[in-house]
Amino acid sequence: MPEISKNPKRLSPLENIALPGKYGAINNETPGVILSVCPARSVVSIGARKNMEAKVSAVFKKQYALIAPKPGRSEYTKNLAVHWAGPEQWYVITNSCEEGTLYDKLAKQFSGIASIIDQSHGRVTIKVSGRNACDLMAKGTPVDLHKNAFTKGCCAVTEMAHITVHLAEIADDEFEVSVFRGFAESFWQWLTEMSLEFGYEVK
Amino acid sequence: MTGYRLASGGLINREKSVSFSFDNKIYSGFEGDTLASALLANGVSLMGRGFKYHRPRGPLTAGSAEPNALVGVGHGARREPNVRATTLEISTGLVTTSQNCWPSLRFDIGAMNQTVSPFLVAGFYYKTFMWPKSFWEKVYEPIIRAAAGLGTASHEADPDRYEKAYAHCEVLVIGAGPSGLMAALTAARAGARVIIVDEGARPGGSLLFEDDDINGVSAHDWTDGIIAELDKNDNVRIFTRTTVFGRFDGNMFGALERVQKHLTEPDQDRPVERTWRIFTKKAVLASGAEERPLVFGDNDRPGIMQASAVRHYVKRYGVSPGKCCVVFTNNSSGYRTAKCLVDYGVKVAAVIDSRSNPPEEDAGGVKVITGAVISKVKGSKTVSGILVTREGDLENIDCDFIAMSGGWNPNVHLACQLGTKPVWDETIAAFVAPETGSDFLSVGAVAGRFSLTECLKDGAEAGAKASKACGHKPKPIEHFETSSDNLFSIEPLWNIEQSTGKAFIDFQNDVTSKDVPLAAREGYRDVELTKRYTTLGMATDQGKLSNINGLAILAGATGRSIAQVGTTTFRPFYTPVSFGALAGANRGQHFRPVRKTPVHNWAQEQGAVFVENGLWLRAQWFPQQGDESWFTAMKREVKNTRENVGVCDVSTLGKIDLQGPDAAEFMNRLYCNGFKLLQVGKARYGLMLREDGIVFDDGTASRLAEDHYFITTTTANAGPVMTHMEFCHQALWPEFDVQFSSVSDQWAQLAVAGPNARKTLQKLIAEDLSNEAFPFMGAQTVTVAGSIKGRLFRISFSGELAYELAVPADYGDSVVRAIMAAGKEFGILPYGLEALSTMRIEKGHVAGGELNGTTTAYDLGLGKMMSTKKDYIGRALAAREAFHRDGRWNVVGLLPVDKTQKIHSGAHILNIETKPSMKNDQGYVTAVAFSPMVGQWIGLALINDGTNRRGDEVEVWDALRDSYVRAKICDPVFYDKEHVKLHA
Amino acid sequence: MRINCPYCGPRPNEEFNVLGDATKTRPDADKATAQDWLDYVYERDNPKGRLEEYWHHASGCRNWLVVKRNTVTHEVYSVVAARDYKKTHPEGVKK
Amino acid sequence: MKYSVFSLLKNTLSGHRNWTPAWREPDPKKHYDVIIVGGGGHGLATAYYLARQHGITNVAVLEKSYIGSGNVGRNTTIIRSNYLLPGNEPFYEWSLKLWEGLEQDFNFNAMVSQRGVINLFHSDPQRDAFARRGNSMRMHGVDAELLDRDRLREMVPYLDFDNGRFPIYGGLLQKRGGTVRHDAVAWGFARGADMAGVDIIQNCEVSGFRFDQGKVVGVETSKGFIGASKVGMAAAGHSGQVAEMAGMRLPIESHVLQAFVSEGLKPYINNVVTFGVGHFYISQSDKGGLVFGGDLDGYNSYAQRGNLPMVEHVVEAGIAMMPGLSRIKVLRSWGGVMDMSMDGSPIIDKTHIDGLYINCGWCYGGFKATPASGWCFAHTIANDAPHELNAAFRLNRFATGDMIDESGNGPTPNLH
Ligand SMILES: Cc1cc2nc3c(=O)[nH]c(=O)nc-3n(C[C@H](O)[C@H](O)[C@H](O)COP(=O)(O)OP(=O)(O)OC[C@H]3O[C@@H](n4cnc5c(N)ncnc54)[C@H](O)[C@@H]3O)c2cc1C
Ligand SMILES: NC(=O)c1ccc[n+]([C@@H]2O[C@H](COP(=O)([O-])OP(=O)(O)OC[C@H]3O[C@@H](n4cnc5c(N)ncnc54)[C@H](O)[C@@H]3O)[C@@H](O)[C@H]2O)c1
Ligand SMILES: Cc1cc2nc3c(=O)[nH]c(=O)nc-3n(C[C@H](O)[C@H](O)[C@H](O)COP(=O)(O)O)c2cc1C
Ligand SMILES: [Zn+2]
Repeated sequence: MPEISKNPKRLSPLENIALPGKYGAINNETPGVILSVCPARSVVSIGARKNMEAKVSAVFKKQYALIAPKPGRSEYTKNLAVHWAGPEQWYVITNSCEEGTLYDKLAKQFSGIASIIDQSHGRVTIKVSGRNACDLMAKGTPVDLHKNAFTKGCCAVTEMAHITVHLAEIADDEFEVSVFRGFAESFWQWLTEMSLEFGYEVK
Repeated sequence: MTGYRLASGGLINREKSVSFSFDNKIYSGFEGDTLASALLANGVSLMGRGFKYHRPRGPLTAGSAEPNALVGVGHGARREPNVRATTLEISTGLVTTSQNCWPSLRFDIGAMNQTVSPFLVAGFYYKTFMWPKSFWEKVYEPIIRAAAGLGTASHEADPDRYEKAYAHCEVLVIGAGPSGLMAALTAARAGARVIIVDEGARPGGSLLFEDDDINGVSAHDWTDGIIAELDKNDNVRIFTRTTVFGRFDGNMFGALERVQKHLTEPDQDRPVERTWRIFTKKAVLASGAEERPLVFGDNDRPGIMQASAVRHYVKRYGVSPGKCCVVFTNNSSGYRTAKCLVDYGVKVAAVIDSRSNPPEEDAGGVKVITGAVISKVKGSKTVSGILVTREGDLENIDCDFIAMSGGWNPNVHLACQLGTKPVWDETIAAFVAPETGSDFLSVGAVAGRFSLTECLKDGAEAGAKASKACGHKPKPIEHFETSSDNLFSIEPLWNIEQSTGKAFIDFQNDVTSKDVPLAAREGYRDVELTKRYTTLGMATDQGKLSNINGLAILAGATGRSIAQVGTTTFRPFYTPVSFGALAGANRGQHFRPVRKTPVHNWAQEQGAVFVENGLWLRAQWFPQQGDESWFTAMKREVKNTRENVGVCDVSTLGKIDLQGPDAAEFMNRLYCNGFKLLQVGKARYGLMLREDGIVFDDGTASRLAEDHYFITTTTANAGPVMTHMEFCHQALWPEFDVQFSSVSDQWAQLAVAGPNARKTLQKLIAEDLSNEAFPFMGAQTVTVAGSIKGRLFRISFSGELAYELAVPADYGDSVVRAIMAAGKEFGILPYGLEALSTMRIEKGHVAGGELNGTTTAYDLGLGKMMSTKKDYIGRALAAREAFHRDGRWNVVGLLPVDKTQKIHSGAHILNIETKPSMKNDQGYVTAVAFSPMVGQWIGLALINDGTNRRGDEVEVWDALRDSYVRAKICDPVFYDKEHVKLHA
Repeated sequence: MRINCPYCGPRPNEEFNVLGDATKTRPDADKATAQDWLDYVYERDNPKGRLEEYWHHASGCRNWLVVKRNTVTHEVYSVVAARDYKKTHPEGVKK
Repeated sequence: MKYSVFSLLKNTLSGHRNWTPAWREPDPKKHYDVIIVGGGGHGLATAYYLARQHGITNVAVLEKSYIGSGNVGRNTTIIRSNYLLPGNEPFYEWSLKLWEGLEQDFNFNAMVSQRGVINLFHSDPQRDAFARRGNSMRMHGVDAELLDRDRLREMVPYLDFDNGRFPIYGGLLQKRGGTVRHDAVAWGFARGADMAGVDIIQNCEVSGFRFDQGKVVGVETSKGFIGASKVGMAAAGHSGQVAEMAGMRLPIESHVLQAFVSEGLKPYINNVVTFGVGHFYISQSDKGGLVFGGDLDGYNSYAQRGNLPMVEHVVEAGIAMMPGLSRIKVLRSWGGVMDMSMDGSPIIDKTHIDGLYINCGWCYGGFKATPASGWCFAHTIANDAPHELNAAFRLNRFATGDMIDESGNGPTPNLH
């Protein structure tokens, strides 16, 4: 039997597209925006069964010592990010990408109280940081990103450049934007064009 | 050639000269000049030609409402028509040309129209050009079209970039004149998030051309001080060269920023223009007022302009439009111009005040003639003098330019765009901004407050009120003292009947003081009808200059007051906005995003030709060396799949993961056929209807566990099906305990089809794929290539022994390559949409062509799927009479009688020897293909009573492509009728 | 227009799709007459003024909302999730 | 006074002082044989044909505002008869035929301009759908041509054939399609009807109906009660409101559609071009403005204005189709309120009430229908029975399942 390999490599749709380097109006300054494609990770969506929110929250608390995020919020632990994704629905993300382990674990932990779906390959995440990160995001989303309105720990599902995105502010002026895999290249093109005036670096 | 540059003054950089061209002649101006100010400084006042009569025109204003001095800018793909010379900032290399004239601006043949101008009254074209009938399109209309219009636009793609962005604030201030600046400052000091926007290149509004002192400092210094303070405040954003063009629902404003419009060679890293969508809690409108022209004979001559525009040129640009001025006014503001000119050493021959007893005004020592009007203007391309009439006495006065003021029109547009009408204020003879609730405050001149002190106070109060409403604590409002606070007074003068020559109301659309009464006489008395009949106010200034004069004349002609006549409707755009800016980056290839499947790169390497499907790019065929066209490629791909094995990317199918205790019941409600009894590990073909009983979508759904289904939809309907399911769950049956998500992008899905499909896949998949272990319609989890967890479905669109293998998307590329490697010995080849489509037609499987949104399950031959045992979406209305009427169309096969003939989809069906007519129409061809297996063209068609007419011959009637083919109605399954291969 | 999504906060209308009258209830399959179905699927009050209608936050949380809105002024009075609306209006809105 | 070059000449000599009103402004009479509610294109055309075709001249058209204030005065002026379904095609073709002789008929130059209407397609399935439509037209004896890329390029070379997101495959051309000067249609019909004796009464809003023993006897209006033997409703956009006064509910929602005009330009585009995938259509007016439009805003509305997202959407589609538009400036946008019906097709029918007739549901395609709609509605009112041409436009078609759904989008009005 031909084996691809014991640890098959995941191929990002931005491979050979997001090429490291400095672009746009850099003018001897530091780039206004830094873009990097997050390495393959594990993403699992959790949807609480009917009337099971409390139980789901309890599992989050017990297993991960975090509160199930409220609408528009994210919670972070050392290894995990949990984003609100809809009513009684969350994305759980870890950087480890060992195939299926997160899914299997959650499926067990939430068995009978939530539906668990593996989305690890369905989304591509780009990290956006730098002093113009906010200005860049504001070219796409109608969400108010002002310090008083959207800060570290906030997240939103919204639209940029006709593409639905999940946007999370992971640190001050540092965002993660996730899009469905098939849109990744188009989104990247838009993002980089919008970054030109700030000067940007792809890392 | 009368205008000239003053020795000093102006907010221009005299150190930096800028050269530019107008009509191929090179001129020079200074940094800070507009095209109009620079041309005037060079003695050029003729800048355009009128629309209808081609009369010579010069600038009337110094701002964005300019109706006359419109020019073409640039060339080639960057050519831009109808640019206002009065706002166009010059930069080195700027190329401009005049418009609407031939052969040249000075000698324009079109000016002959003036000789027939008595015919060309409002609406003349509605009464003529009707005979002979055929002449309209062949003769009259082309002439009218060539004569009409203003500038010439490019057809080439624009090389420049445009962007859009969102902005948010608590207080949006529109206009950075004294009122707006105070509003912004007060709100900012209170701690509010403020955005202040001004269309000018620099903030200051009217303070840029007025002399007043504010609290003891000059207006310029005062403005600079405030800007500096606002600039320092992190909560404030100042946008200049930015016009708020529209107000929309939810206190949302559209604004156009001209990022690089003032540069001839834009930097490609930045957009030339950017559209802002500004969301605010409170808005303060401080848009000021536009000075009104006076309506007298030949008031359109180059050299006649708004009195405030004259001040503008003198003070802002250090340019005098001429050597000797006459001021013509009916209100106090004309005097300001006289005084200003005197201060700058420009001669003023007289102030002509139409008021008999005007209040005392400071005319700077110039002779004032009261109770007088201009009754004649001398000169045609320039002004050489005037005739003044006072109580029947005539007086000649020499002058080479005229500053006129008919009063002020507040720029109420944004206050009125949501439908509230402006309010007539008799004391200033103007419509002022109405109150439209606490979210939107109008201040300063736009609200009818014309004294500077009032404007400052008004702005400050609004800033305080708005910031307070947002939860901030504004400081008490300071006291203002200004050097000029004489009251504004006006005595309206709408039409100067004593004067000779055409008196223009709307300069750009060439509407005269005669046209409006004519419209009224002919019954077009409603202000909206007058507008439409005469085109008054429909030009690029949208009536900013002309409307009130027009309304007043209409009021006079119809015996109504101006307030009774009312205004026409205010609508976006405040000033015109380019297509480019409104589209932003969504242009060309980026009009809409592209979706690429996980195996796109692989397909590309195979040389695939892609086609658009929804937003996806899908491989259409895979040309190989020697292929002449898609046709040969398709035939090879079909044959190879039917004889050996093929692989096809079906990742674009919509995929939905459905779980929960009520999943089965939910499925049963969604689909017209049953899903409750489907065994775990099995797939089933399902049909969804709309609530009106028409077929919505089809696809397979598999039961992965008791409470877990995996649904696939057609590519086109992936979104709509998901939305529909969400609606059903949330709005119809929230009691169901189900959870579902789209997993379309999570899985790469590959169809492997053909007699060798099993052999190929078995090489990669650990689990037993024998017919016994994994029969037709099986669905199970498998391990691919030793390590990848995938899902395998034994389903077939091609009619072959076939599987669809889903693997996590990032592995799609490796897996398709592995499949190709595994299948090599069995002759595997990729196949594209063309082959897929041919094979589905050969098997009579319905698809997009038949699921056209008007067909029922019966029409498609799937009536038996409709369960009678349960409720489901669409059940009730599918029972309607017409759906079951005898003779209704249904899907059948079509086979040309002459095997060499081709048929087309979209052709209609006629019974043999009947005449083509809608009555005789029997249906149409929904899909065709050349079938390599049958060896001829085959088709599917929707034909009236088709199923009962198998064997009949019909005519496939395609007049559009001149093709008339006899064909036989047949069973829609053309190949492997017993479906033996499927179950192999 | 801005719709204050109960989950996502205020968002402009380009993120939504609209389906129309939300005051109707899908007829009971066992009891409904043909006319009930026609009413439900085809007939509309189409009020000039207050209207409750379904909006889908398609480019956001993907919730169906019931938006109470004025069809003349476009003023939005209230927004609730469809599933919550259903709880308070189990039989739809009687007119 | 008949309009002609000669009357224009004569009046020029007298300084245009002797023109008389294009239509009278009479006070309403006590009773009319027929009252038409709504002084839009359809209402005025109905009155015109009642008088001209059926000799019924004791007719009033009641308009709540000024005539032409509704959609007839705010549409993108496209006329064509490129319909697909048997219920529609003969009707729209008849309308086009009427347009072709209309100006001479009502003595008003409405600038009927058969510049050709091109529908672009961008894929094989779209071509097939247009071929089906074109063949329907040809079956009915109507001109239709399927243009391939090369022929299309000859006609409209400046479309984005190659670089666009949705490459252009070709187009369906109807040469006889084109544009008509919108306002002039209202004015021409008004003048024509007025000359035949019809009373056109502006600023007269109908607020109710009066019935006697199940039969209509007149209407309540802002100018008082006006008696009538028969009443026809032609209140496009407000049909639901007017029908409600008669206790009817309609398969209709009111939606706003925006339209746009650019600054004036020298001749830029010769034909009407419609860009299917992007929902965009454009032509140039005789005055030089590019007149264009797109999709509905999508929410129910009685406000004659829309919002910015749709403006952007329309303009994006415009540039995607014709990149040269980029530096042209948009002058004005406005909205119209339309009856969006449940299958995208209109209704011209009797109602369940004796003497009450209805004409509604024109969606955004009723301008081209104006003459035929008036013609058929007049016939229906005069004969108390529909004409063959509007036989399919019945109120009860939803009950029987005989929808006329050209787009196949089903009972979702904002998708038609
Ligand atoms: C932006 C836009 C673009 C369009 N483009 C096209 C196009 O290109 N081609 C095309 O064929 N069609 C187009 N249409 C559609 C077309 O304009 C309409 O279908 C058609 O005009 C409707 O018929 P009408 O002229 O009688 O309507 P209207 O002109 O709207 O007439 C209805 C009249 O009834 C009056 N009324 C309402 N209620 C009352 C009452 N209670 N009492 C008295 N009077 C009342 C109204 O004031 C109005 O004047 C477009 C529509 C819009 C809005
Ligand atoms: N005495 C008179 O005759 C007379 C009459 C009227 C006004 N005035 C004077 O004019 C001044 C009025 O002050 P103000 O602050 O109200 O108005 P302003 O005219 O000083 O400022 C208005 C500003 O708004 C900007 N603007 C207008 N519409 C805009 C839009 N849509 N987008 C962006 N910017 C826009 C203009 O470019 C301008 O800079 C006072 O000094 C007053 O005394 C005098
Ligand atoms: C075909 C057509 C061409 C138009 N051309 C212009 C124009 O050149 N200038 C203008 O200001 N408005 C133009 N309009 C828009 C009208 O001014 C007006 O906005 C529209 O008829 C709707 O009426 P309302 O804005 O009064 O509600 C045009 C409208 C139509 C239908
Ligand atoms: Zn939401």
